[in-house]
Amino acid sequence: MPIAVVPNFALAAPEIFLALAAMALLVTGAFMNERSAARVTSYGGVLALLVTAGIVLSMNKASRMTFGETFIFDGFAAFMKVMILVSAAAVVFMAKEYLIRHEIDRFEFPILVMLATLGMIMMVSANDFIALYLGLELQSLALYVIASFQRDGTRSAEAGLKYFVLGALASGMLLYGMSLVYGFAGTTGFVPLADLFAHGGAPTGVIVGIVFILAGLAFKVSAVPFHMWTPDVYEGAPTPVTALFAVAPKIAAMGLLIRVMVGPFGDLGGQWQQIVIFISIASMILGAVAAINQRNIKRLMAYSSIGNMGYALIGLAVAAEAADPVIRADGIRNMLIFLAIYVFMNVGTFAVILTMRRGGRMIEDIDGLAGLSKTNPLMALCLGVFMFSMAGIPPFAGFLGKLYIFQSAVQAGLFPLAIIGVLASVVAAFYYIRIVKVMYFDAADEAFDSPIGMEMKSILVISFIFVTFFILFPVPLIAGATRATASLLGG
Amino acid sequence: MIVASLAFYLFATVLVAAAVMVISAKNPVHSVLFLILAFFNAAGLFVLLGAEFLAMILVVVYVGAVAVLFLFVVMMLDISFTELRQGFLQYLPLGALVGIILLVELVLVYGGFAISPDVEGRLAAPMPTPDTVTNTHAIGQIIYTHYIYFFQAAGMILLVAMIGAIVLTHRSRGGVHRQKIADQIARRPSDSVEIVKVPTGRGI
Amino acid sequence: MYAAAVFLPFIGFLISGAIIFLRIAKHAPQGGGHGHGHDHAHGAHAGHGGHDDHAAHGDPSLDRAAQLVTCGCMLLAAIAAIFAFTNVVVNGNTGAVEIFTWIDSGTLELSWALRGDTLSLAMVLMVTVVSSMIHVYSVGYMSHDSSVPRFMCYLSLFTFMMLMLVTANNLLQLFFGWEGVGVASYLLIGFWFDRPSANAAAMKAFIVNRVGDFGFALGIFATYMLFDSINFDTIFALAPQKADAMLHVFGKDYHALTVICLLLFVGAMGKSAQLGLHTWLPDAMEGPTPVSALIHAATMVTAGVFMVARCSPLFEFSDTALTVVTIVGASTAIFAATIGCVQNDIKRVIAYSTCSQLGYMFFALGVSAYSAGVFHLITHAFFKALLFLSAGSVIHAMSDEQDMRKMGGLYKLIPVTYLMFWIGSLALAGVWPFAGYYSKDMILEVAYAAHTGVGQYAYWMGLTAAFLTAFYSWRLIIMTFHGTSRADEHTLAHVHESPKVMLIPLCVLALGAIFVGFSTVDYFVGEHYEEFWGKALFMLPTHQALEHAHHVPLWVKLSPLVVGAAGIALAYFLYMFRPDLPGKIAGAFPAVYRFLLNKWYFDELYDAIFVKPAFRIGHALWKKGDGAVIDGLGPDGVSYVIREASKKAGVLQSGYLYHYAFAMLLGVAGLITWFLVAGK
Amino acid sequence: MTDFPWLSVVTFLPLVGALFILFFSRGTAEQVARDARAVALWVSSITFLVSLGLWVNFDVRTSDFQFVEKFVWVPGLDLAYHVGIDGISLFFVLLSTLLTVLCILASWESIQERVKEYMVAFLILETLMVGMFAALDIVLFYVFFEAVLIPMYLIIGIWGGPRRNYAAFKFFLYTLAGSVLMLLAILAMMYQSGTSDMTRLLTFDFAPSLQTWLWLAFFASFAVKVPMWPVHTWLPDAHVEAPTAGSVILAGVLLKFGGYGFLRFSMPMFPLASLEFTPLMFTLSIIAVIYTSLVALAQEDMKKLIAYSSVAHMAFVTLGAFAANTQAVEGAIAHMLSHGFVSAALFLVVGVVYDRMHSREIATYGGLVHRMPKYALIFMIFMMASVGLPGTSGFVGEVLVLIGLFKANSWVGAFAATGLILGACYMLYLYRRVIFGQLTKDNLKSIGDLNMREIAVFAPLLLLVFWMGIYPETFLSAMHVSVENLLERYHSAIAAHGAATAIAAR
Amino acid sequence: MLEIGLAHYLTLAAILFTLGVFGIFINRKNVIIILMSIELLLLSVNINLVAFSANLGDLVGQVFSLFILTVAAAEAAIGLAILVVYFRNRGSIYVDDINVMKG
Repeated sequence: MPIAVVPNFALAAPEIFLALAAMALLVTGAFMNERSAARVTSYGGVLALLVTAGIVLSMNKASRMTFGETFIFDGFAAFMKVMILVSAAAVVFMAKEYLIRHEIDRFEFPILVMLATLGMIMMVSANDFIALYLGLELQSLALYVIASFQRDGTRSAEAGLKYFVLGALASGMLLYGMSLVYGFAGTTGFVPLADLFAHGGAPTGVIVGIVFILAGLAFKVSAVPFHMWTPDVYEGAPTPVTALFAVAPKIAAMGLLIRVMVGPFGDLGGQWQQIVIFISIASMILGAVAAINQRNIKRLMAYSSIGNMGYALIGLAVAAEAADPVIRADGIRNMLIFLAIYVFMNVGTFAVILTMRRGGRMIEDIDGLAGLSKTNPLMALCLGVFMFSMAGIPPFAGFLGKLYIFQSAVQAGLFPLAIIGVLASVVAAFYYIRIVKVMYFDAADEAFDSPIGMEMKSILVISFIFVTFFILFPVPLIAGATRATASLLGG
Repeated sequence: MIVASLAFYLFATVLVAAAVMVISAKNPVHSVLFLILAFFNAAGLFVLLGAEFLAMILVVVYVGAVAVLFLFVVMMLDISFTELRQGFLQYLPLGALVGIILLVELVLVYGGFAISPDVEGRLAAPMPTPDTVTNTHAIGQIIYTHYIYFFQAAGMILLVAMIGAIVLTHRSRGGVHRQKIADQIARRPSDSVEIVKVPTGRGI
Repeated sequence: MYAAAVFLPFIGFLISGAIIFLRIAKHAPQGGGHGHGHDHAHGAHAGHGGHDDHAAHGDPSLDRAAQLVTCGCMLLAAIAAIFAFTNVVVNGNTGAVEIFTWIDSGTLELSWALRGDTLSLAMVLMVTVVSSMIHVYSVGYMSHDSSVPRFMCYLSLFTFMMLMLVTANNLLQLFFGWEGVGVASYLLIGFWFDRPSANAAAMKAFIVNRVGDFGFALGIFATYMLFDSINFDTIFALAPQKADAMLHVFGKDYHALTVICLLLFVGAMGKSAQLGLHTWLPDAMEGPTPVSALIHAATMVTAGVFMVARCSPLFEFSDTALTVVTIVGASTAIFAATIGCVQNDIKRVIAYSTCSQLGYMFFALGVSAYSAGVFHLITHAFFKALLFLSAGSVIHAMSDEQDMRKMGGLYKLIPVTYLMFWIGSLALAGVWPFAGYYSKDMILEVAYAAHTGVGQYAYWMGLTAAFLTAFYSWRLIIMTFHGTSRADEHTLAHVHESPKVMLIPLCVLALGAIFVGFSTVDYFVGEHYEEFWGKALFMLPTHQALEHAHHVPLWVKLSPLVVGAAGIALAYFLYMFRPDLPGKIAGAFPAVYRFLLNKWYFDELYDAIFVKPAFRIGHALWKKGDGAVIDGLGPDGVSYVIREASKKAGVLQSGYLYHYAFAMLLGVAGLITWFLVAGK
Repeated sequence: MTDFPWLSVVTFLPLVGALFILFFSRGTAEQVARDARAVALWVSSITFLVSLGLWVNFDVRTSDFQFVEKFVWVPGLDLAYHVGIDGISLFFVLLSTLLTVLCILASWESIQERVKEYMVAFLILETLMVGMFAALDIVLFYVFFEAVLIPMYLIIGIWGGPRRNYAAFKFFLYTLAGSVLMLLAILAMMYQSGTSDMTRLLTFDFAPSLQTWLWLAFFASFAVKVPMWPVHTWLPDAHVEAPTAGSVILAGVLLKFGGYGFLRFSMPMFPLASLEFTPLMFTLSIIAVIYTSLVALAQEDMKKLIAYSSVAHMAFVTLGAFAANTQAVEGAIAHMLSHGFVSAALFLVVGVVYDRMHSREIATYGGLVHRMPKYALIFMIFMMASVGLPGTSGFVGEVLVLIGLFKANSWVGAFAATGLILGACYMLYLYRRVIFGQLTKDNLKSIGDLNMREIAVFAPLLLLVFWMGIYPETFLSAMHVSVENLLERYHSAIAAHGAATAIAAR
Repeated sequence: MLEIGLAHYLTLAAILFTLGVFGIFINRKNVIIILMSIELLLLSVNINLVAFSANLGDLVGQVFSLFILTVAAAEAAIGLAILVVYFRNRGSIYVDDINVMKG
């Protein structure tokens, strides 16, 4: 084998920068006094994440590979990376106040988030199973740690433990699937795999491998039946961590899922489409139904994200239908739009959840929101808008997200999926508007602690503006998603 | 050939038996010891397959570090093993059924094993002949060049593991006096010395 | 002139309506208790109606103003009507007045317009004259009531609606008036809204009428379906062409005009209280007596007769419809008369009498003698209004007592009223030369002269009814005015003759009851028939009953008189000379007596098959249908199922690691199995 | 003046007002409430006046959409902000703007809590309602159609009665469930036709088999909105719990969404399916007429009774629409307008006594005429209009529908006409129990009659009820051409299909 | 039978994999055993990969396996750390006790 030429490191510039920044902050944090270290790494982390996003944006979005075709950078990767980085930055930004109040404002937190984020952006650039696995594990290991970050809390530790055990099991399945694919195809690279399956046929072993891989990745996006960890971990983890769970890893895992399924296995769409349809339907239904009984808002958001991932998977199911390339492309594009909107709604919602504090204690009970419309009308308005948006009621952004997703389903002729999807969204609307009910209809409870931190306010305002006015200016996002899709499919 | 086959069966049998014992032993210390046994046998299989480097790593890293870590934690946690409850058999039938179905399916898949055509052309790192290059050498040759990206990524993973372990388990114990160099250097007279003007005749 | 006759009452209505609100404004309620003029006495005065002396609560000057305005408008209208009548009928001008477009949708083009033919104008004349008399009478009758303007206002409204009805130029405008008088009648029956019975009667009147209107409306729709128009001119002109047309309705082809006429006739039955839909009329006597006179004797109830006459160009082409009309009319005539013989309420007797007389009119129409029917309509208006108003005078005198069993011996105390009663009863019984004689005689003759089976049926029924009519009329007179008084002393002490403002209208109507008959008989049914009616009524040349009526055997001509006299004689015998007998007879045939006294149990029957089930079904549909079934299977059921599923999902989410891991294993195993078994 | 963006101004002026209230009201709670009321009244009044400009400038001779404005909005999906009105939608826009003014006036005193939010909700609601009727882009339509749920949900839930939660949820989820299916159908239509422009969709011929599905999906949405039996049960609950003005808007405008939808979408876009499903529509509507009338008879709650009567009345609309002839369709529109006046007025009538006694139980009342003669009169008039008395608006719509319906199917016409009887039964029964009788209940003895503000609320409705009853041409003339155009499209599509299948059969 | 082919190794790996999964959900006793089961899972994957690697004559499998070993070590470290944290909070590592959160 030839000695590899020096790889093009420039394509991995965001990863390299983020890794270096993380290590630099780690060193800084280790040598500063504890109090200020946390603040420095926090702001430094936000800055580093945003700078990384800036680097991503500034790069040439043409599809290029490096490190022996194991790493790819294209418009799709850029789109996903920006979403991941920005949402992670938002979470770190919001987390500070919470961490201080709970006396877990240790400087390692932002660094772990950065490393997790590093794993995520590596995931979406992965072009080889090994790269995929390493990115995934980097992300997962960091997340296991921050899930149990509140180490004095039983719940947090339990969340970490559950997440860890089940995550490891999922990794095992994923690896087993990869080993099968490797064994039957003789390679782990996505490019040669895509070549191999270009004619559509594949040995049974590969298909079983794909099933295992899907199962492993479905765990990461918390799709039914691999979702079981989600509610418990969401509830147990410290709230900023939950916020992170709800956004960045989901985007990364979805990105990975798209990358893997439409990349090497794109031409086997007919084989795995059924599976995606199944987990999509199961997720939508379970996400809608199981949330109804929840009293804890974090658990509720867990089920909500399960349901939303179900909707997003519709896009993947559509992408599997290779008959019409335009519809296929639309499927992925609409999924990206959906995910972007999902991120904004979730970040905003968690910003509100993070302010639910009364007498210094966090309130997680939904009934704790009672009468928020009187005690804090603007926050109630924001949360109300987010809830209506999540329920898919126009004119909020969530409606357009659902509109696009269902448009794809209808175009691809996946009517059962579409019908179950819309009906599940009606059921889900119940618990979203129940929150509105609690805020607006119920008698006022005590007011939440104030003032609210500047961080929370700014995040809240930004998400509110996005969710409310997106319908007026949807074009930039749509155009971006279109370019990302084109670059993914165009090669 | 016979020897190799016999060795395989020996290793495989012990491996499976050890694995069964790992998950069924009542005493976790025994489980760890069985795990170590399993690793040794797996290492033996690796040798049979010509992956000497991995076999060695398995013994050195796994048995030497990971398994011992397990043992260490088991001991540290100081669990009274007699109290451990037995719920083992309750879900066994259903679990076993599903497990066996899965197993049968997997084995069936292997029955249809066929390496896809033109595999040669796709191999990213064809194995050099052992005559010229040893297994360890071959791995070393690509891991630092071709797979530099993976190698670095693995480094980051280990870094996370390190940070994680420290973050989670490290505690600064109260009552232990330590030097805090940064604090000591940063100390100023005004922090510790208070000048009090005592009016005459009144005392403090 | 014509328009003035129609719209003057409307102006009266508007002004008096404004006066009501002036009064309310003046007596704006202050605190509880007696606020404004609508307050009625409680307790002792409950149910006292028109005579409770609460004038103090009214405002005399405003009351006076309302009375003046409405009466003035009515009298002017009556005068205008006379001129209009002369102008059209005598001078032969066309009186039609087009006002403005009403509804224009596709081929359905309707206008507000006044029809100017003899039928309309005769009706306008009759309505305005009778109504103006009743307005004047009401000034006296309602003088002690606390809401005089409201009463006058309603009366004017009613009159206007009635005029709209009779002047309609298309079926829908007719329907406008038709429903309009229904509402006015509803308001007037329920005028004393304190009384539960009055409210119930008002509602009943409206709803039973609506049942009739249902048929009427379907008739209109069928007409439109057949003719593509519901303007009278158009449909009457087209009717002969469509004489044999079939209409596809209710899943089959039927003879078009029969369907239309039968449906329209259902409406007429409702409004004119014909057998089956008559139940509201006796109850309607809950209204003040002038109302009974105006609406439930003279005008509104005859609208059905008018309508059938108006639609004679349609009915003529449907023998079936005419047969039905005859049978229903004849049956009603006898049926109502039987009940009239046993009733004890003075107004109810007259009400059943009205019902019976309407039956006469209908069977006259049924044998194609439209003019005879209309003739009886006009004469009946006068004498029945007279009777009602006289009864009102009696009631007025008796301090609101209506039960004849508590009267008696009044003739000396209120002689004018007594006289009026005689005149009215003579006219009703068809005694020569009173108005009723001419019309009723004519009707019986045409029925006989129709020479058909139903005609004979109608004739004999009519004859029997005539006997009964005479009987109950004199039963009424004798029980009320003769014998010893059965009233309590307090009441008796207050008995007094009515004031002039009430007596003068009585006299005017009495003149009508005497003279209208023989002065107009030639025009209505006699030799001037053709020139008088012009094209307003239509008869097929083959329908010759009217012509033949003039040539019936003498016994037929005389028989009404004979049976009338017999009825009077029997009444005298039973009530004057042997007052013990009626009770004995009733005791001898208790079943018959109860059957008659309870009005053939129609109310009970309807209550059992319509009213009660409707409420029961409504309640069941609400609680069981909506509540249990629809909500149970629908939203509530679904939400229950989802909530239960949610609980189940919560149970599955057990918190145990091994369950979660097992779920994942199941997932993978399931997906692989699915793939291996079905996926290929 | 044709360049003036009439429709956009009418649509968004209230929204501007809402934002103004939201951001510029300062001071004590009382001041804020006062300002909010004043601003809301002014804005809605001006909006109403501007909307009258639509009518004045409306050209009754053309069936084209007028006052059209179009801006591309999402190029990828080919969505546009595209609005315009024709003879069918014109009056619904006016109805919305009028009723909003009245609602604000009617809530002047009865709403004392969270006045600011209340007024904002109503103004936003007005924007959405007008936008819905004016939308010419099917997705834009859906946006407005669905967004209405939000303010209405809040109005019921915040200012509603004791069971408001149940009612608000039922309303929200029921209607949402219906409309999401419509959303799928809309997407399918866009995919089939490649456009979301309604002017083009109106002439696009969908494949017959597809039409069936699309029709059913739209039916799911509109049937719930109308509401048709058996998906009507949200309505009584929503009406009962909503505040007066909420019921007014709900009955006056929101129910019309369904009827309007049938006329605007189902009939012209899926004519074959409409024909195919006409028996279904007839059956359900007839059941509704009889069933809900009987249920209304058994009610003990005034609002519930009127709510059930609304179901029965709206069944006339669906009957009229699907009878598919000029009289019936014009009657359906006229009936919707009339119902908009009358049911709105009846809810206001209930609101008047509710404001005073805080009870909607019929048994609480009785003999009100003694203390409230003006009220009794107004109640009487609207009751009679509801019953369909000739000379009132109720009659015109009803009779036109029935006359057309009878022509289309006499059995259906006859059954529908039973509504004449049943309607009279429950309304008179209600009136009798509330207004007539002796005033025996002590707490009623000091009840006050209508004040000037209340009279001002009723006056325009009274005027309209009689105007439309006596000279309905004002309204009918504007819709003639559009209705003819609709029916032309409907019948020609059916005829063309008939011809095509006939050829195929040969 | 005596000829040891790829299938033998793969079957062995499948058995190990199944045992690993079994160990996770059949175990009621002790979380540590679950962690060890995870090691068994990864071992089975390694056997798979090495067997494939040998069979294909491709080093990638072994490299992959190497990284898996690395990650597995890191994973074990973190897993044990979390376990220690958990134990400190609850004083127990019974699997049945880990269900504070559910529903």
